[in-house]
Amino acid sequence: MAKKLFKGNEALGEAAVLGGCRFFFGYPITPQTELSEYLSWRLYDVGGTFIQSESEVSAINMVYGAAGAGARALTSSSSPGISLKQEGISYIACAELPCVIVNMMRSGPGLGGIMPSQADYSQATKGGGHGDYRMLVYGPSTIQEAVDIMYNAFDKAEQYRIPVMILGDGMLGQLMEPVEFPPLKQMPDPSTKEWATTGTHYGKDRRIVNSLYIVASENEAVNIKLQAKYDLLRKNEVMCEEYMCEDADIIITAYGTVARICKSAVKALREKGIKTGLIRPITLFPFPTEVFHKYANSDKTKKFVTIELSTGQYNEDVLLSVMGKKPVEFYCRMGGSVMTVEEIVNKVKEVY
Amino acid sequence: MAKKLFKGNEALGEAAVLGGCRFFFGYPITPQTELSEYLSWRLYDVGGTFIQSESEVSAINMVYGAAGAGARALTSSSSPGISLKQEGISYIACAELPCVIVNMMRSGPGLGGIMPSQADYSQATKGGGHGDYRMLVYGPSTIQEAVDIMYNAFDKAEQYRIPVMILGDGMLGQLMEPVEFPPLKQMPDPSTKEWATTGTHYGKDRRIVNSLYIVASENEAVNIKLQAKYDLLRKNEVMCEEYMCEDADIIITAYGTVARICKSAVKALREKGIKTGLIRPITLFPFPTEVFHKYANSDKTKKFVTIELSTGQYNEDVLLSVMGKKPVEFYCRMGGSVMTVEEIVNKVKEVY
Amino acid sequence: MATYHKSNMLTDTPLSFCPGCTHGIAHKLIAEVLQELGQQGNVIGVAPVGCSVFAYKFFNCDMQEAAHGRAPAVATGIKRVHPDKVVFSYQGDGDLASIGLAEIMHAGLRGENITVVFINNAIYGMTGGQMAPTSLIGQKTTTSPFGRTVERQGNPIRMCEMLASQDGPAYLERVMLTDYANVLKAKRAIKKAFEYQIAGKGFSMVECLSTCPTNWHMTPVQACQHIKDNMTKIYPLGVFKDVGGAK
Amino acid sequence: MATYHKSNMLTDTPLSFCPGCTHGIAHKLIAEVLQELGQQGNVIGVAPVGCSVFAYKFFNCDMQEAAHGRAPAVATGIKRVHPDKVVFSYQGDGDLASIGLAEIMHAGLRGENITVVFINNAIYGMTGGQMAPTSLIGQKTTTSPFGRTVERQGNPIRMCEMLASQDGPAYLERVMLTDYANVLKAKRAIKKAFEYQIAGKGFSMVECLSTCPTNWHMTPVQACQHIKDNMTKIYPLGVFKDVGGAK
Amino acid sequence: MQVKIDFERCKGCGLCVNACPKKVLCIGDKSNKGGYFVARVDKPEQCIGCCACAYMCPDSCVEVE
Amino acid sequence: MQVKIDFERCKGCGLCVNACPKKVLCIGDKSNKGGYFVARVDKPEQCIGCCACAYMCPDSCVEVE
Amino acid sequence: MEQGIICAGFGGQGVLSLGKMIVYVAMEKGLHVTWLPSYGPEMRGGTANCSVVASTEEVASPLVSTPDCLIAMNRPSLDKFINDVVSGGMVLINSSLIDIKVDRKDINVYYIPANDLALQHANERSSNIVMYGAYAKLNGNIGSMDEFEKILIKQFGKSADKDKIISAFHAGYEEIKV
Amino acid sequence: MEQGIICAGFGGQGVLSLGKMIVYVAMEKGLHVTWLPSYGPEMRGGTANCSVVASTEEVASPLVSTPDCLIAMNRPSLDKFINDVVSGGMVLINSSLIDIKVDRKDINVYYIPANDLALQHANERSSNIVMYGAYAKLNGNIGSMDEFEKILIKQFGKSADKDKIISAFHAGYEEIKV
Ligand SMILES: Cc1ncc(C[n+]2csc(CCOP(=O)(O)OP(=O)(O)O)c2C)c(N)n1
Ligand SMILES: Cc1ncc(C[n+]2csc(CCOP(=O)(O)OP(=O)(O)O)c2C)c(N)n1
Ligand code: SF4
Ligand code: SF4
Ligand code: SF4
Ligand code: SF4
Ligand code: SF4
Ligand code: SF4
Ligand SMILES: [Mg+2]
Ligand SMILES: [Mg+2]
Repeated sequence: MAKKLFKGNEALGEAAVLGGCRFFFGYPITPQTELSEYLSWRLYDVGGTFIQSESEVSAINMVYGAAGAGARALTSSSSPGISLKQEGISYIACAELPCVIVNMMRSGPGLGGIMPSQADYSQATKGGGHGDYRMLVYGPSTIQEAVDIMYNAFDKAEQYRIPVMILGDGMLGQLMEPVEFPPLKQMPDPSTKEWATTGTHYGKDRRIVNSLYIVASENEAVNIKLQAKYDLLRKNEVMCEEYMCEDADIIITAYGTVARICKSAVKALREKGIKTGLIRPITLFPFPTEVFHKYANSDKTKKFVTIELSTGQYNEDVLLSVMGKKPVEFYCRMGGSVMTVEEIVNKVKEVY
Repeated sequence: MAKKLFKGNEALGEAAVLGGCRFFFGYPITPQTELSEYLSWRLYDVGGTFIQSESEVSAINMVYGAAGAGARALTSSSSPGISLKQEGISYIACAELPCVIVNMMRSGPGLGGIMPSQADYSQATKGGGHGDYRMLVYGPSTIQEAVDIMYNAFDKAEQYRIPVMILGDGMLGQLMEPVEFPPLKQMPDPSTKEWATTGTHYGKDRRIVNSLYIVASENEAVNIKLQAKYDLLRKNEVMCEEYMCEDADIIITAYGTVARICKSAVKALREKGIKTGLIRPITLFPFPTEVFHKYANSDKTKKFVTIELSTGQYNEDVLLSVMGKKPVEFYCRMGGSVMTVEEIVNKVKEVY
Repeated sequence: MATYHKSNMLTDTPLSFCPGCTHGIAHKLIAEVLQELGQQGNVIGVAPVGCSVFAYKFFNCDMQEAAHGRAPAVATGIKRVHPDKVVFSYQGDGDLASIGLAEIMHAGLRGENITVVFINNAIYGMTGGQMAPTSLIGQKTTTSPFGRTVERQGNPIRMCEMLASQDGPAYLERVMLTDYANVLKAKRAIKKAFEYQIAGKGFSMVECLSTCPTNWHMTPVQACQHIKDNMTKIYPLGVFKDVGGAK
Repeated sequence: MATYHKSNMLTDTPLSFCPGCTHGIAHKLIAEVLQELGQQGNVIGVAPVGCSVFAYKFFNCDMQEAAHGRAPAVATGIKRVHPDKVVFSYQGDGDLASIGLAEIMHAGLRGENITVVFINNAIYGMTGGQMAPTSLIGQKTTTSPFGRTVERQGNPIRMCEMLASQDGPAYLERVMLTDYANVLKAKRAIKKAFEYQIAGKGFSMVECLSTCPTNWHMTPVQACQHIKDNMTKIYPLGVFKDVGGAK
Repeated sequence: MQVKIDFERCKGCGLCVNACPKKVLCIGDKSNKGGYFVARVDKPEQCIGCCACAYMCPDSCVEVE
Repeated sequence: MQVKIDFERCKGCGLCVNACPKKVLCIGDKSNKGGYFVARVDKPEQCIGCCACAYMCPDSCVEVE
Repeated sequence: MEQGIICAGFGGQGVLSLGKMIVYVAMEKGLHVTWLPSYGPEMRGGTANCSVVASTEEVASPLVSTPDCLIAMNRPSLDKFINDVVSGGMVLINSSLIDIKVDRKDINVYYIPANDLALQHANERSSNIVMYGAYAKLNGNIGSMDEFEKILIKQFGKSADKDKIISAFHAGYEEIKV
Repeated sequence: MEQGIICAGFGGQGVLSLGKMIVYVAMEKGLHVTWLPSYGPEMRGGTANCSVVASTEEVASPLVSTPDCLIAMNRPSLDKFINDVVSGGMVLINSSLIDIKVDRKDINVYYIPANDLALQHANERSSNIVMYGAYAKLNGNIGSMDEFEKILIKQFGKSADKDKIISAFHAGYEEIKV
């Protein structure tokens, strides 16, 4: 199939539709609005439903309702809007509903700015909402990768009955790149889901979507079940790109669009004779701890350098994976400022 | 002064008033409602204002307004309600407004239960809201300690212009213990704050409470400023109890009410001849990393054992502090179930 | 002479309400109406956070538990997936008129084809008797310990009136669950609301003035009388909107 | 013959609005009124999220920037701390009628003694032209690309009517910023709203029908005409509540 | 006409007693497992089968047949 | 009577032009730093000082004296 | 010395205030104390209970998982907690409502017809006071009879039923023959 | 080969579509491409710009911080980016609106009176097309004149002004004398 030039936000919208999504509930916010604008007509094409909800809080709860009813439902927002969804996400996680949430991060805190940021990393991977829950979190770095992830996101979400988050930033959302789209999938019939409230049940086999467990032992049992699911994700769903790491003295690590800049830096550094590699997690939860272990335990690797658009949120997971076995250097930009290739090259040269 | 038997929630309310708080905005939720019920009459006694807001979202934004106007404003909630406040907290942090937020954690995720939990640890310490911000987070373990912390919380909040969070759980909130109260402080006059919107300004020296920085370099500058403040907190505000650690082979670590149970376990274990100690962080951010360093580097300490009512949220900070220098064992209960002294004793015996 | 049996749209699980709480009456009216309309196996309900948080245990159909105040959003999500199913939400006054005000109003404005049963008991029952947006002037609650005043706590909210001020809702009625005659009226209103949904007429809501003997500190019988004597003055009964034959 | 000078309650910073956007007219009316009422050095304003997000740069007084939709809550917090100061919020239709609906309604119900200037331009200007809750039926926006229909996107929301359905608000008027005569009327309404606040009468709101030439894809002059021809049909001008002499 | 009250379900609230136009019912002196003093059919012969009691019972413990 | 337009502040929206009952104003052919073609006082002698232009200018760039 | 107590019964039987009164006695005595109720909707119509700890040292854990003393006011409460009582501990049973006997041999069980005695001396609602009296008799280390009575008077001094309540207390006290 | 381009000007001057057309040409050529606009309220009335990268390899960073080629349609844009252009890079300047000369000696600067040529051949709004023509002449490695023209026709084939637009393109193309 021929590649088409697509804006990230719109490509994600298209990929959602192709991946079987038929319901979108969302509220406008820069820099992700094009996603919903795109779906506002595209979903009608395929007989789907688009609702611009009155708020992000409402959107995530509409997703809860639709997902609980067995549909493939998507919502999308950017940082402040995602903060408002934290309660709802926690509910969805506990009720074990599959859905997909896009966060095109912008700089914060507060109203902040609209430029690229990665400062919602902890929120996404460690639970910005209350309670012990996780999402399956992806941090794609190209539009093609975002499309491929989105295309399969609902399958993953349904396989594990878990909310999936796709974590991008304004750069990914606004960027245009040529992209190839996979074929259209239909949304599975809700009635094939043995837990969904399809309204056809009465009496004993009726279905309940719930997160209330007033008896501590029952609530604990639910948590144990959730943790088992998260362990399964850790085992089966880790995705990570290792780029020129085998012979590298220094391994840069970054995710998302920042990792693209790092890739340029790796090339530039190798041209200068500094053997550099890149570890780029594609899943942020589950985190590719094993990959880091491998290089942390290798004699070749001298140092890691974390590069991120936040003040060490991502680096915490790097540190927890490297666990003191090798030094981990750190470089970040904040507030919507994005590092250049040169900055990264200089940082690596400095610590080399 | 004679000690009075006080319920944790009410003691916190009283301590807030004594500490100069004159504004409360909140929405009922178990298990913290007594705090607001108490203040609904107590604040009138001292000429203060109590508003039961229409929601938690509204409450945190009323706090934003009142704090920005120079007042000492408090809000209080429990897990799901705190999730709803994440956007507002991020705004407050960025606008550098002093205020105090109480979270009497309950078990989650979702609606969950109302029994004790510590599963909002990451949310509180690593930013459940968007962007790179922190709060000064306390995890008191007795009502007296909670009172003392609350009494000074507004001073700290104003000193650093930062939101302070007091993280407790239903056990702390519902518990009655004898407590001694310090004397009544008055709320400082808003006009003494050189940044507060008191409405008296016109023209050049007018004051703006804001978190919007559309130019990336300006937004980055704000973030750099915030990070410098957080470093200052790390330097000056760490509080931690070390209990029988000097000669301990095994150091248990826990915070809040759980640490009380651990203290009983330490006693029981020492009676059994197992030299055990306890590191109990009182500030959760800033985290007492140095204290852990000290024992992680000591030959005496063989092992750490983390005990928490969540699935390793607190343990991450322990691991980041111990950094692989000593093994860290882990034991948790979830979903409102609370470990007994015996469970902890057994866990320690098992790993000893 | 009539007969009366528990509706088969209620499960056998004993209700979790306090003795004499008319939440229970509202529950059974809904169940009876759904049974009479032959909707067994055709319904999805949404439970709120409030004393009726366990509604999913009691209604004999598919149920979803919503976050506090968000039942209309949850019901919207469900209804859009299953437009041919009967979808209802059951909400208290804190849930619907306080934290969830935006959700209910926008569901109404969208003319969302769902039925809402709104239990106005002028109090936060579940959390132990705090002021509700519907609490009466003068009412003492745990957060208006000196009695609600307009100056301090503002005015009671009137949801039927508020929704009636907008286009969207198809049917709005306020009833009370205080005595046999009024309970029968309430049942007719609830039935009409569901009938409108089934006919695709759009958003319908029945506001039920309901008791909270526990937090009003009254006997169940006194509590019913209190509604008649005092609550109806602020919350007059009646139909506030009825599109009738129109869609 | 009159003279006209820029109000000293506006700063010299050039406004950030598009050419011909009547947000600018609303800004200067507020500034002029506050100047005429001699309130320099006695005002705290609250800016919303929307095209007027930079309002804090333009009003020559203490200002707080609120989270999207929460300006009434922020203003409440401020007013309770400084009851003797004039506190106002300035909000768009997405901000006030969509995400912030609960906040504005409850501020109104509390009779919060603040003044709200509500800019109804039937669109989300700031984010690039998405549907607002106030968008007209038939209106094409980037999220109602085939034109808004009642079936798909629901009914336009009428805020003056909604607030007027409740006790609490002291003064509610809808005006339009389309021509000299109406701008003068708007100014009188805004003045009255602030006067009510100063007199302690409670909540006042002026809804201004305002243009968005950019996202309506019209010239500024066409946009003004569109308000007169079309918007006023759904949003009739007038006073919706006026407690007059009463407190 | 027969009125039956579910002994264990009843919470002794008295709404049925109050609703009955014929004073057929009363609150008894026996408490159930929940600790409630359960309503009792005192004068079955007076019952006219109007179902007021049943309709008013919040806990659906009254059956009329 | 004098009408003055702030050249750099003006955005050339034409609302003043439209508002003037005497057609005193027009959009000129000079653009300012912002790239806008600025309104211009075309027939100052016709001005009756009604201030309609000034009131309608969203950017407060018209002064009437 | 540290004693962990659980008072449990129906909501309305006054188990929470029973626990609180014991706390006050211990507090007056200079002991460290904590009082922790069960809370939340669980209380609605159902059962209520509280954990009380009285100790010569600072109280570490306020949660009583293995009580030294259980006061069970109704059957569900007895069933719920009886197996947790420590060996050698004591159990006070409201035999007016609980018609079974405990078959654990390693604990001391006392049967007090609290509702009957309450009705006899005061009113239905005073069954907790009877139990309070019984507890007082058994726990001289927490306080003397006078000290228990003092707290009672503090609580009910202004009540019209003051004398009846004190009489119920004594009835409970006397019911225990040691 | 990798070229990073920044197109910048007032909102309304069509700099975003200019960048997009260059991308299409490069794409047809089989190059890897990215296009990244400035976005958000910054665009309102103010300036707009986009980063374009065309490369024989996969594009790593789509953010052009040091452009190989700058197309400046107005003065603020020139001021903003001129110092970032790499040594040896090229700058295309709309001399109809920019009346200054660039004093950097290490770069190749071309002055194109884009507005004047646009008015002459088509209309005011076509100044970006003139610049597109000029860019085409200078960047044979991205595409031939025909390839650039093909994309133009794809975009405007259905426009009533099609011929005028093509003529504006050629005017820009011819304006560059190499
Ligand atoms: C986000 C959130 N806030 C607060 C609560 C606590 N809460 C539970 S129910 C309730 C109010 C219940 O009142 P109402 O809706 O009137 O129902 P009722 O109990 O009176 O039937 C509150 C505030 C919650 N569970 N979640
Ligand atoms: C929580 C949150 N959601 C969404 C946004 C994005 N946003 C900014 S302004 C706006 C709407 C603006 O529309 P309106 O209030 O009508 O103001 P206008 O721009 O039309 O004047 C939105 C959705 C945000 N900043 N924060
Ligand atoms: S608290 Fe009130 S509303 Fe809730 S169940 Fe009890 S009586 Fe009913
Ligand atoms: S986008 Fe619309 S509302 Fe916003 S400034 Fe421009 S014209 Fe005004
Ligand atoms: S059916 Fe009617 S008459 Fe018979 S007991 Fe019930 S209320 Fe009384
Ligand atoms: S109404 Fe029902 S619950 Fe109440 S007393 Fe009568 S039978 Fe019992
Ligand atoms: S003052 Fe009146 S007449 Fe003079 S230019 Fe302005 S609008 Fe025209
Ligand atoms: S109204 Fe103001 S901005 Fe518009 S053209 Fe006239 S002077 Fe310029
Ligand atoms: Mg209620
Ligand atoms: Mg708008």
